[in-house]
Amino acid sequence: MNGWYPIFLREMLLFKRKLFKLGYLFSAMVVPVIYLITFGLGVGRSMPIEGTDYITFLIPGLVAMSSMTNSYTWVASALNLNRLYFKTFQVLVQAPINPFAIMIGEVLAGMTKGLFASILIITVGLLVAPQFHLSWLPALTLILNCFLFACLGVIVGMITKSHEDTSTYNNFLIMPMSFFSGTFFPVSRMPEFLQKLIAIFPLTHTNILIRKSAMDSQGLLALAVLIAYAIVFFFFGSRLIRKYSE
Amino acid sequence: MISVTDLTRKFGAKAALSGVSFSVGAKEIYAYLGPNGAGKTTTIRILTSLTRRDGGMVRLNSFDIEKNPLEAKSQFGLVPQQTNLDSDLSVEENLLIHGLLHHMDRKTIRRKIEELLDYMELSDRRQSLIKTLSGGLKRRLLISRALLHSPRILFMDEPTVGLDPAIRRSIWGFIKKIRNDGATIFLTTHYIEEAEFLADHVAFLDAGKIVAEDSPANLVSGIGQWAVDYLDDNRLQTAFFNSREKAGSYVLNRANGCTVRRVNLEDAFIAMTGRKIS
Amino acid sequence: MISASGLIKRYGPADNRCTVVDGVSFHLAPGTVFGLLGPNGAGKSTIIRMLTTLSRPDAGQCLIDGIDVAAQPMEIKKRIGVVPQENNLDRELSARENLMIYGMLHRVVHLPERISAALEVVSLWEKRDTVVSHFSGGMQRRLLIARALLTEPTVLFLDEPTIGLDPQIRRQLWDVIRKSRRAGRTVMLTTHYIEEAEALCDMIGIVVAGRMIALDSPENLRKIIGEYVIDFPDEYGNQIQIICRTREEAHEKARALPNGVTIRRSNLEDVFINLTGEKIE
Amino acid sequence: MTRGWTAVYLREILILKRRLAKLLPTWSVSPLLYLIAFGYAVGRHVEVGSHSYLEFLLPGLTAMASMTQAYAVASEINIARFYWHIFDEFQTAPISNLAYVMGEVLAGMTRAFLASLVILVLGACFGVVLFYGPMFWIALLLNSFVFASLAVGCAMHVKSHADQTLLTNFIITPMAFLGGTFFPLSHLPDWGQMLLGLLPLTHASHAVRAAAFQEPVQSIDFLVLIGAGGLCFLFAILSVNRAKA
Repeated sequence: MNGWYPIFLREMLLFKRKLFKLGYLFSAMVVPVIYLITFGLGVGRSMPIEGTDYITFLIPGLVAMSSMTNSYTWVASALNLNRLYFKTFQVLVQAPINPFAIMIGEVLAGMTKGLFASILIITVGLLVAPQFHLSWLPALTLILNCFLFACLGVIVGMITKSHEDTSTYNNFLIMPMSFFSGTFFPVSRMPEFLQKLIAIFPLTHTNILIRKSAMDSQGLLALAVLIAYAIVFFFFGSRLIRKYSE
Repeated sequence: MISVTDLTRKFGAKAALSGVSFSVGAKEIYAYLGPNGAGKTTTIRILTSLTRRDGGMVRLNSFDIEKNPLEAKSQFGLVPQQTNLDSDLSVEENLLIHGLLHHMDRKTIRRKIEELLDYMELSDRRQSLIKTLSGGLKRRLLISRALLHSPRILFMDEPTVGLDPAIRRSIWGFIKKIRNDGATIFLTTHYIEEAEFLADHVAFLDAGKIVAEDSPANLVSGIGQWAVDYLDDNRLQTAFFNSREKAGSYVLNRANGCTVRRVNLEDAFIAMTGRKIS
Repeated sequence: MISASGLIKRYGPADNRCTVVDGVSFHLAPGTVFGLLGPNGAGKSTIIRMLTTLSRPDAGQCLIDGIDVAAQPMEIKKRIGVVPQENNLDRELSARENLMIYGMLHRVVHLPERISAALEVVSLWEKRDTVVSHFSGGMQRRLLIARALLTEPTVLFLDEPTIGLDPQIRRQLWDVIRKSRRAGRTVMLTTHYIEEAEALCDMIGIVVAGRMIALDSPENLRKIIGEYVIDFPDEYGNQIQIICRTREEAHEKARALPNGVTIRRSNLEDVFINLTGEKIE
Repeated sequence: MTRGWTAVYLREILILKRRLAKLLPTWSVSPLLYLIAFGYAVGRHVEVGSHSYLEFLLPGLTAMASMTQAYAVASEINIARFYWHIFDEFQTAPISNLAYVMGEVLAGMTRAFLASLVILVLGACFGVVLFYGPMFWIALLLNSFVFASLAVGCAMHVKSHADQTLLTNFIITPMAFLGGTFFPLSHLPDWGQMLLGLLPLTHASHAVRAAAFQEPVQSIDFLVLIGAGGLCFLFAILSVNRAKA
């Protein structure tokens, strides 16, 4: 299993080059900050939710959302491009290492990118919303969320047949999840029948857990769902890598 | 007719072309031969108004590409190195757009498309989308497109790169056919045998300069008639001789692994660019 | 040592399957340079992909150094070096970083020294910290070869190693391949440059539409089609070849033709065109 | 001077026609999400002036779609330029810069028009039908003209497709959200309103919304759009020569 390190290192070397281009820092920041201004200051200015002001409600949701998109998108599109365009995935497959090692290396790299982007949003949050604070439960949720969506990224990266496919998954899976899973407003505001559907999304449970300050029964259920998703995604992703054939 | 005087181009501090001059007469096939990075593509891109030049003059059928850009552009057709067809459009649609860009009326375009697809043996593919065509077919379509507006000059950038021998030969056949029908052809290549087989005149380009220019036969006879290949220190070396007898006696003095053969354009190229294999 | 028996590979959906490799078998002794020739799309790259664990054959077996590729892929991966047709280096990493990641993946010992040595061999030491996307095509190809040789594999696979390169660099790469053979390596390459196969290979396989239609030494292949060739141009300027068994036969036939006729020994290109047919798709 | 623009336009339209089946769903996804999430869930209890939030949102989304789709020609041009090398075909053709820019800008406007229609249909599904008179369409067309011209100009300056994405992230995405589409500018502090007043989209969504509500349209909005459109078009024409290597 110790072949994961070079895979992780490779992704980090690539990430380092992107990071210094500065464009990355902005693109990881621009969208969440725009959402923060538009919805936090513009639309929901005078709209209290669940006993706090809207912006304090919004920030944990934005953190969950950007940890999801960043851990997921990078892994999915990098694997897709490496497999289909740059062919660098061949190099990993032809190396004498266990397929699990590839999975672990890619997932850890995805998590790092997700956590990095989350920390940027948390910093912004601490600046603009004085009531917003951090504790151990949201931190744990965040890590679990990054792991889960990095695994999902591997799955999508392995099954897509072209780069356009990736954006289809993005449009029909990630985008609706970002909007409906309790990022911008509590799920209870959606119509009844949709609420059941929304309860299937993993991000819904992240949003429940990340807003809790202490564990309760609802929190435990959410945690159990997230762990179940994480395990399933991890093993399914590993299987796809093991079965890889051109 | 193409006339080029003292063409220069720099990319940053590096000179891609330094003072290239040549002229190509009507109905001639002129091959521009050189290693990757010698400036072949830069030259053809300047001649076809795709790239700026830093100095020098280019005239296509007496139109200066700077003073009369639109007229100069009407004189030529270009077959680019990389396929630049619209992959979502059909063969016919690609040609139609090209015709309209060259101000032809739709009736003439339709007639020319028919004629050219027939000429290039593509008639049965006129409705196919480009993404369904193979590399060889795309190359033939690129040639058809370049000929659509009946240009008198045809530029071809590496017309057979990446194609297998059988397809390459068929493209060569088409090139000769086009010349016989009255066009001037300027092509770049790094396949020596392509230049040897096709060209009336060959220019050797090395590091942005033309180092030799002549007919293939003259270039070859300049260095000798016979060549001996031998392995020296595990490197392939070649010696040249004016008669077979001299070559033969040279072989007798060497140990194993010698081949005697006729001198070809590749020998001339290596001899003149002076580039040893390091 | 490489041996393949009855390799079959199909692609596409169940109702429209297309057989890309159709029962290919061969056996190579250690230290052989084997050239796989064939038109574009004949299945050459697919054969290489199956031998290098990238692609699973639908039927048949490959052995490398006596080890079954499908059963023990990990053992195979330790023994082979692969130079793919398309550059699969990380374009945004430097030459040294590319080799470093590869070396770590393959657990190469004394990695820094080995990387320096490999970069020296392909004359890229000066460029070690340059990002690969700034490399020319020839430099990228050299780096791919350095990478494949970094683990000192017993078997080297090269898929179209010199496509699109100019004559000087091509010959430089030939030298590297010859050195590999002298080091006792088995080398398998695909190419559609006939002169490359002629210059390098001890054994030639010609693949057409997924089948191996000829497999022998270049010398024997020439004997099979005929050792003499008459070249002459037809009225369109196309070069036409007639292949003859003996010199006498060639002279006999040449006499009946217009001028501009050359008689020469046959070469691999004649073999190729003769066996694959001068078909245009 | 404009000879040949039809060829440029026709090419884009043929491609658009072939891709329309794929494009329509992508055009509808994000507006649909906004309509559900903000129009339905968040905005149910919110009123802006005398209109419901959904009614407020729809003209804004239409202006936003017309902007993003007009600007999308930039990435089409860049893919054609950097990946398929089709731009060479235009540069070797005997056509003027004006003809090329005209063809591309009109193609962008056509695309923007279709995308706006999609939003109006979606709005109708949510039961929101406003007044779509001539003023409404004129404002939308001017808006798409501004951004299609800007797109052609920008496309000539960028060095790679990645740069283009960066530019979109920095200019178009913030403008899409902040240019009066989701909330009235009066919700922001004075300096914020001043700043956003500089964006052409702010004026477009203002004019489009006024027309849709059958309120008088302010001439300053039209003047700004016409001025910006003229400048961008000129910028595009002057930029075409720069695309030469």
